[in-house]
Amino acid sequence: MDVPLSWYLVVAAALFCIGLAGALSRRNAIAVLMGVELMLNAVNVNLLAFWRHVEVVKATLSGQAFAIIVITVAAAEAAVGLALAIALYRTRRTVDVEDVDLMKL
Amino acid sequence: MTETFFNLTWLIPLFPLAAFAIIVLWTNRHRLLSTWIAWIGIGLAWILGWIVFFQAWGGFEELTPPTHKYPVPLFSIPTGTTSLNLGFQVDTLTGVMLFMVPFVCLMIFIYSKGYMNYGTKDVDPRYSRFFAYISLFACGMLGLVVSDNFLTLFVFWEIMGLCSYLLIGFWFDKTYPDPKRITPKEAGLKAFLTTRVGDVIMLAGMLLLYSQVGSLTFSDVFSQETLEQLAHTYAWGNVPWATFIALLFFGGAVGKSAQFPLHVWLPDAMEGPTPVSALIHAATMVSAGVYLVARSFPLFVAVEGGSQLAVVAFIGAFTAIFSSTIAVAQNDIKRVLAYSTISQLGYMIAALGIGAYVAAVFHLITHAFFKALLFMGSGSVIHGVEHGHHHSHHHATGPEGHEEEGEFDANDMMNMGGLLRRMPVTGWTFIVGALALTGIFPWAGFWSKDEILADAWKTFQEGGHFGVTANWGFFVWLLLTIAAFLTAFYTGRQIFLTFAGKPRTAAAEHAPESVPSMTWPLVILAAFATLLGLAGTPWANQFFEMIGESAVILGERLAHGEFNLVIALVSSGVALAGWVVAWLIYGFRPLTVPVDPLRRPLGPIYTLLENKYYFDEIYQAGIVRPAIRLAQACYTFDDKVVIDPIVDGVGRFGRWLSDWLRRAVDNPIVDGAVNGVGRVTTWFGEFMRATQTGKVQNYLLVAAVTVFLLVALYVFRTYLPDWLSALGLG
Amino acid sequence: MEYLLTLITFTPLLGVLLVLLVPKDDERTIKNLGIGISFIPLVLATYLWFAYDKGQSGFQFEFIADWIPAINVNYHVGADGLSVPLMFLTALLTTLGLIYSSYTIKQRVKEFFLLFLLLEMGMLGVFMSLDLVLFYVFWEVGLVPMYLLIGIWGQPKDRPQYSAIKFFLYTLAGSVLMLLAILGLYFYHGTFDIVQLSQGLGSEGPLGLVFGGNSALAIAAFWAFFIAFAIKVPLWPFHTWLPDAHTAAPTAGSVILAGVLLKLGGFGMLRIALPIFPEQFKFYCWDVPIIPILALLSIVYGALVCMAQWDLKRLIAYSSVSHMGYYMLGVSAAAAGWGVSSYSDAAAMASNGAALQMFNHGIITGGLFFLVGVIYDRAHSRDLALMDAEGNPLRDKDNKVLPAFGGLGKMTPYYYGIFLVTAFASLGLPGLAGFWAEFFVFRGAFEIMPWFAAFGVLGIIFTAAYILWKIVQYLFLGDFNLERWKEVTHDAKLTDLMTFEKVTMWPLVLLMIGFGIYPTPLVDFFNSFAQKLFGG
Amino acid sequence: MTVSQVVFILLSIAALGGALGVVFARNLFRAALALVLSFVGVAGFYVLLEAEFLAMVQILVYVGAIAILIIFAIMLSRRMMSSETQPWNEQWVGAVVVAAALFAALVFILSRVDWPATEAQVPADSISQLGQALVSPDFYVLPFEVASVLLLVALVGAVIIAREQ
Repeated sequence: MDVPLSWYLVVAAALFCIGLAGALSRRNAIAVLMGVELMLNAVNVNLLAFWRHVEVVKATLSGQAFAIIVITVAAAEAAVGLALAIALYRTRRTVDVEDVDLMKL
Repeated sequence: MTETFFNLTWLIPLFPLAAFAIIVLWTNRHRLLSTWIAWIGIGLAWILGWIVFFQAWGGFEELTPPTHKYPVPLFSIPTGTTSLNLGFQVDTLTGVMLFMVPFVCLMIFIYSKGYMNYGTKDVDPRYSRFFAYISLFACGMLGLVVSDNFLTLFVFWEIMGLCSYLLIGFWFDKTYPDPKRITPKEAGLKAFLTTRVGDVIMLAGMLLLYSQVGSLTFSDVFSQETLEQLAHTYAWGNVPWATFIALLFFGGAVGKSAQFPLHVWLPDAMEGPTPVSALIHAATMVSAGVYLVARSFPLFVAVEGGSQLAVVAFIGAFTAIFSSTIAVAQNDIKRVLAYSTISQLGYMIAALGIGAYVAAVFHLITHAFFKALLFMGSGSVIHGVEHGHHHSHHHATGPEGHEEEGEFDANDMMNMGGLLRRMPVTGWTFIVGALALTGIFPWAGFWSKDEILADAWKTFQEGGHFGVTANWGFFVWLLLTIAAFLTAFYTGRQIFLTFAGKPRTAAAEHAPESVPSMTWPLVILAAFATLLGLAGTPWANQFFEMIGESAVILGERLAHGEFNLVIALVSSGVALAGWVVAWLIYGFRPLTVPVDPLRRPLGPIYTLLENKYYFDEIYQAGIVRPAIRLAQACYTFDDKVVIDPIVDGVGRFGRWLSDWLRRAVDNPIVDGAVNGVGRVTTWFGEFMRATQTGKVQNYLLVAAVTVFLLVALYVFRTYLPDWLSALGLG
Repeated sequence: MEYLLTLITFTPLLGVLLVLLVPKDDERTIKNLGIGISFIPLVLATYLWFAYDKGQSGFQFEFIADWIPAINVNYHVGADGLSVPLMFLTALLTTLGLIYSSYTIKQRVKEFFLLFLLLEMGMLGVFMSLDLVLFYVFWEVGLVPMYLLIGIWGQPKDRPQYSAIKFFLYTLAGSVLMLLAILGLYFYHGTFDIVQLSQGLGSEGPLGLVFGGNSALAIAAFWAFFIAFAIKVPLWPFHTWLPDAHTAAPTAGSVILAGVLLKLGGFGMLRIALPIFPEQFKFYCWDVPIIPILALLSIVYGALVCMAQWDLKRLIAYSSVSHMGYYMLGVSAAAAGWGVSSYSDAAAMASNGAALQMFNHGIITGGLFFLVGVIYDRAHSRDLALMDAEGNPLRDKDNKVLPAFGGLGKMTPYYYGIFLVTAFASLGLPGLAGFWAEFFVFRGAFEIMPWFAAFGVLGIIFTAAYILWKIVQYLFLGDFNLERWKEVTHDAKLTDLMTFEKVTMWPLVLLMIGFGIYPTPLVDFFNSFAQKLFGG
Repeated sequence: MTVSQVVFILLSIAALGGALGVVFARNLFRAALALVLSFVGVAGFYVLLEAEFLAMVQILVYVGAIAILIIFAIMLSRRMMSSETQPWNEQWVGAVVVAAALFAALVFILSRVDWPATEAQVPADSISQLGQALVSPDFYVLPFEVASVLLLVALVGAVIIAREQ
């Protein structure tokens, strides 16, 4: 293989950390959600890179299958998250997560 | 003659049973319909019963074995590898019972319509139910006589007990102002429990018999081999099983036939409606005990000279005389008859005790007719007096109308007198019954009673059968003859107090004759009481011909006294003497005040007799109250003193232990540590509270930091040695 | 077919789940659903009754599947002549109880129906279990709902919490003993299978003697089982939880308690204690007759205590002690006759009688508790007499006890009639179901242990005394006194049986009369079971 | 430097650049567009890794569905797009520091491991194998089914949450 495994891992780590930074620092709920999507993508890159470089010898497909499951979860999460955001917006006219601290009584 | 109808015998008890079910479930509200259903039920039973009787009279020539005819199993119950077969049978004993029972029942059913005031404003509120109960009772009695085994016999026996309970307590809401007087509900209870004592003894005997023989069917139990075996195996010591079991069975008979010492329930059973007294407590149910002894007679005589016959003879003869003495001092017209019944049952039992099987059964049949007649006559009298009382009460203008309602006792003979003029049919039929009862020639009682006395005398003269010693014969003869005198005396007293002289109260003055549905049965029964004896005259003893056959198993040993003119004359003379004495005391100078002329001369003896030898009081103090006290003690033991307190104590100990553990171990040591942790936690929590902003990204940051720290920790753990060594510190 | 038993047992669980889904304010739906679901096991149990082949003595409808293979626990179920009638009884009483409760339970309806169905599952499960662990699990499953039924729906004045705790702890104490014995059996023989254990423990059996002939262990395990079951039966002196639990429980709870829960103990005796430990059981019934003595004490003492009761429900509770004493006497006689070929029929009859007593006591005493519920619902009082503050009856100037009711026979004839049938069935009147049980128990006992039987029959007299004297006379006989009724019940209305009460009682009454006249179908079941144990 | 490596570097720039755009764009709509860019870059990685099916799924689901969904959401709540307020919260410094530190630590670890390299070829029918594995009882049918249930629940949940009361 031309591209070594470590390259993928480094890029994935970078993607993950950027996503993390976004999720932690954006005020907008939808932006937070986008950060989370980035993190999930990083995970998928890892899964497939390991599949291609390690698992393919065994001729099984766990990495791919896992990735599909992760995509599914991501889709579900996005759907629910966006629904929450819209519901939030409708009731409170804001999507700023800073303003949402109902958990603190 | 074909025996087709024998196969239908089992239907006989089902007709009244069906009547019972129909009345209880559907026609309870409709009085006339209920009456007719009950009549049809018993009527069909009567027709079929008489057909079977006449067929049985015709004989069973072609059937073997000769004693227990036509046993037909109806169903069986599995018992391990074997099974218990239950069915019905017909033999001549069954036959004669089927002659008597449904017919007397029918008469009483018809009588009941009038007695329960059908069609008047006084009609009993539970009228239909009364007919249901007596139908069920008829089912019980008929089932009893067609049973081919002791188990169904016992089942029907107990069903009769139930009916007796229900019917004695029929007016269960009745109360009396005198707290000492027994109420119907108490009388019912007393009857059921007293007979239950006998029943349990009988049940024990039956179970022992079953254990020994492996069957309860008569034909199995009374086979020659079985009887031999029972006579020669021993329950313990030298008591053979046959003797022991026979005595236990006799216990049942004592309870049901109200023999001493379980006689106390029968007089109080007179609290029930009079047709009930006639039906259950004179004609049929009480004779079931005698029937039981007659039925299991082979068992009683299986052991030659055993003590069982002596016990039977003694109890019977003693009861006969014992209860007739009590009857002398009773004022309640029905109670006199009740004691008379006990006494007559004693005759039958005593006859069985000396082996006079045929005479006992014959007396059972004749007695049923004339005692039913007497009871129904007394019912008619009471009914009349009650109506007279109401009449005089409502229309009276004079001071005699001011008797307290409820205080007046229509059963009391002291309140009667001169009723023959007011109620001629009742009066004359009653007198016919009385003549039959006292054994005056040629009424039925003469023939049957005379046969018993003759058999007893013959036993004395020639030695008894079945090992009965001659002296027992004399003992029985003597006691029964004295009892015959007393019978005539108290019966005469009853007649004179009730029917002779002048009315002693306004009620008796206005007593009307009863309605035809009540008087016609009286007339019919009077005819039977007159003529039935002719079936068993010494010259043409049809009865012996028939019954004797049913006891062929007893072989040549069956006692049959020939007619003994001397004995007949003696007993007739004694009976006439009784009548004469009664006339002298009560008839010659009719009473004007309600005080018995014998009270003063007899003094304490009269009081003793009036109080029935204080048996009720003795049982109350000796058995009932100790039982209740024992029950109370057991409950106290259970709930207050021992068992439950122990349980609670264990529980309390558990709680105390846990409490102690809490105080001594938990609080200072474990709890101390826990509290310490708790305080630290509180402090830490106060601190951490500041971090709880409620903003999700803050939490997320903490999580990210944590992840970083974990990764860093891994890095340091893995590579710190390398770094140190690289720095030259390793 | 092999799933039939599983289906019967777990249908109530389905009912529990469905009831859970219904909002709790929708009481009508909950009631209909609960009753409707409870009909399914009833119909299936009736089918089982007719589908069961009484000619065979082995287990039928048997089903076995792995459950916890690591320790050899199996889901092993099966029905034989002993369990089929009891399963029917359970299903019947549950349905009747639910019908009755749907009219009388006013608060927390959802929880009540839910717990009741759960209870049914536990009881049915015990009867079908052929594996000790399964048996134990179902045994305990029944415990909690009953505890809650007593505790929550009990009448405040009857100390429901105390009674419930007492019931729970008492039974649990027995259960712990049983669990230890079950583990002991497992560690020694390596199996929890009741069939294997009970077949194998004769000297020729594949498993050899129980505990390999170690008598100390065997005796300890036997007593552990025996006490666990004796508490449930209940046998004197382990009975004092019963009156309290019965008194406090709601009507349907009392019915199930008397009708089925007591039978669990009795069932255990015949399913486990006797077949697995026959030698030990026989030893304590014959050589050292402790068990028959306890049975006699239960009979006579229970009946005597009844006579001293003034609380109707408590009285009937104690009558259960007495009646189950007959059961125990039958089992002791059967155990004493075990292994003696000349007693094989007598032992079978005693065992038949004991099993009949279980079934009959279920329908009769169950019926009596329904009937007590009827009067309690109207009068809100169960005292037979007017009571003073210390709980002693008041007496009038003639020293006669003042009855609190009386005369109901006149006012409520329908109720009186039904009650009378049930009461006479209870006192063992021939022609009604109760008689046959007593007859066969005493038949077996008179052959095997005549002296015990002779003392036992005394109980019959006392039974008649307390039922007729205490119950029937104080409730129904005498004149109706309207003033006193108003005083006792605070102006409650007196009505005769209502339709739902008739619907509840008639099946039981029909069974009492039917099996009283023709007991053979029922005895056939028990006899097929007895043949297996005692058959020659 | 092979062609693949060059392509990889270009894709990395696209993916990471897009990611940075997501984090740092003031305008939310632009952030969403940057997210699309990043997703496409990741899909390119999949092609490089010879997981063509996953690449297609990535494009379809992420770009075609999720990104579009996000854009819809942004447009539904129009005020979100206005950027008069600060788009980052007050802990953004901490967030960046933690992210950077985590990245450093991860890279450090990655650098210390001798990663395996394989010359094995991806089987030609890997897509059909994947399809069979997903529905085979021996492999992933249970997770597959659970995932579908999850999707259903999410669908229902999203509808209920977002619905007008």
